[in-house]
Amino acid sequence: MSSNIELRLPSRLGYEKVAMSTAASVAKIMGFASERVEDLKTAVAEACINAMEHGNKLDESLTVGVILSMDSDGLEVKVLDAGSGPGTSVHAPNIDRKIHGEEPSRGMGMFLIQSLVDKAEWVSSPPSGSYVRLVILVDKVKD
Amino acid sequence: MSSNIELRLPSRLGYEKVAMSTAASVAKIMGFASERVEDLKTAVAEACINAMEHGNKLDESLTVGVILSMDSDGLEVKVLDAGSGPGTSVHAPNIDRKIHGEEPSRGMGMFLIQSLVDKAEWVSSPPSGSYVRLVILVDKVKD
Amino acid sequence: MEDTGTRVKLEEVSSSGGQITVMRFTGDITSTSEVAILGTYQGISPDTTKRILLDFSKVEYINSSGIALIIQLMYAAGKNSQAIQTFGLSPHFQKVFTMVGITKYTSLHADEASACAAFGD
Amino acid sequence: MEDTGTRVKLEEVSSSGGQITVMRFTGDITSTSEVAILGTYQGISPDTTKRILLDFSKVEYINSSGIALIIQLMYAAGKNSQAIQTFGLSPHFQKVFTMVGITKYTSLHADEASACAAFGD
Ligand SMILES: Nc1ncnc2c1ncn2[C@@H]1O[C@H](COP(=O)(O)OP(=O)(O)O)[C@@H](O)[C@H]1O
Ligand SMILES: Nc1ncnc2c1ncn2[C@@H]1O[C@H](COP(=O)(O)OP(=O)(O)O)[C@@H](O)[C@H]1O
Repeated sequence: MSSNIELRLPSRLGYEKVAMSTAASVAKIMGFASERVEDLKTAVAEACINAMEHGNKLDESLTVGVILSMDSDGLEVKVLDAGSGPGTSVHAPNIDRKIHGEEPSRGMGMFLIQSLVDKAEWVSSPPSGSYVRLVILVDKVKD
Repeated sequence: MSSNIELRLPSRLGYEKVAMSTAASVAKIMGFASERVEDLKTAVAEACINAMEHGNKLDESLTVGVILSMDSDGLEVKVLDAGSGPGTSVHAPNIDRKIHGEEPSRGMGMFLIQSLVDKAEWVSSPPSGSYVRLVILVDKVKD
Repeated sequence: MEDTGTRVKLEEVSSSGGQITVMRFTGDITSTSEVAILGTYQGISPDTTKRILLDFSKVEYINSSGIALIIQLMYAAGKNSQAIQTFGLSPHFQKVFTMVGITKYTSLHADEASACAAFGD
Repeated sequence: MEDTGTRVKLEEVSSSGGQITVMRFTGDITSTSEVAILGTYQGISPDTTKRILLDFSKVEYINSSGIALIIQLMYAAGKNSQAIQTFGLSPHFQKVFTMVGITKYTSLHADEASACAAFGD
């Protein structure tokens, strides 16, 4: 859809920062408060890193797609990769077990994504690929 | 090419800021100094505005493409539209005539683009579209 | 909820050489800024106001269509025999203004005090 | 020419309660920061250093792999009976650190002075 903004990145760690900047710029144009923009940046970064690392297995020839769709309700960001999606569901990190070395220190990305945005949904649709869909909603308080 | 970063925007004035942010982020990752990043941002903004306004005639269903290619020499940015390119060549604004209302106050975009980047080239290739190609070069002083 | 529109605040400051009308810009300066910039300028009386100070210190983004509006403002000010001084541009936009030649018709100052002083007595 | 790598500067400051070793981070904190963060930590003697202060005030970007490295640092510090205090995180990253629960094992302070004071006497 042409009212979308689309970004395509090679699967190279570090390039998630480009997606963060692009998404932040769109969110700012929409008028989101800076704290909401920061939330979105972190969620988009984690989604891109997962897409590069787990979805595309760091194969730089595989692209991560970022599709930004604006409407009056808010901003939707889909992050697409060529993989089959996470098998697991989101679970909160157990900091006690992590701090004591009883579970891997990593494994917080999906939790952060879900905690920072208003909606987060993982969709697996091989062979075409998988995506996570993030939404931040316009603040309706003023209505 | 998959080592490129690609952005697609609808032809809506204001969205050039998204391209500025994306390009700035890539230039920062490459280590360009902030003054060079500012130069690139203005050049990319002007190129996108021209693509939207003149190339795509502000038809929002037509897309502006931004393709960023990095190599060891520098950063190349192509800004593509669906039009037939500028017929004119770049000319420096005549500020005396502008200030006295003897020529239109506008008409500085292509001049700024050419002045701010290391290379600027306009390529018309209808019917597939047209593009301007901008390059900022890595500072070779340290060699 | 877009809030990047141009806002212009008018302020009167007095200096040894007389009243100065300050136009303080906030937001982007682009093709959409015409009413904000030229409309506000037209509200200033050309008979009583002879010194206009442009404050860009709260402006982040200026494109060539925005610069064209500043040139139109300077064209009108010239016809009204008004002097214009400028401050608050980032080093990048000082360079851009210099490139297009605007510096032939207004000086770009580092801060408000030196811009005010430049009107002379 | 990429210069977003993590740099860690070690600094000793003295407080009423004794020496504090400050790890001042600059650059991004990501999966590529392992050597910079854990390597630098391993260079600190666990016998003489019992108070470690983490300074994030020059860090702009931290991702979950970077947070994992901070957790590993805290795991090692716990085994070495070292106390850790933290300051300089932006409000956003204070929220993120709180979300993952790190605040159970280190306090996030507004500035260096209050972080140092929190080690006690
Ligand atoms: N885009 C994806 N494609 C495939 N698997 C994924 C994707 N995102 C997440 N996963 C799976 O979910 C797990 C948890 O992800 P996350 O919470 O982000 O932590 P981490 O990436 O540090 O392991 C990953 O280890 C991976 O197995
Ligand atoms: N992408 C483009 N496609 C078609 N025509 C263009 C394009 N870019 C520039 N032009 C032409 O060149 C002219 C000069 O452009 P520019 O210097 O940017 O000033 P302005 O856009 O203010 O007119 C435009 O008026 C237009 O006719």
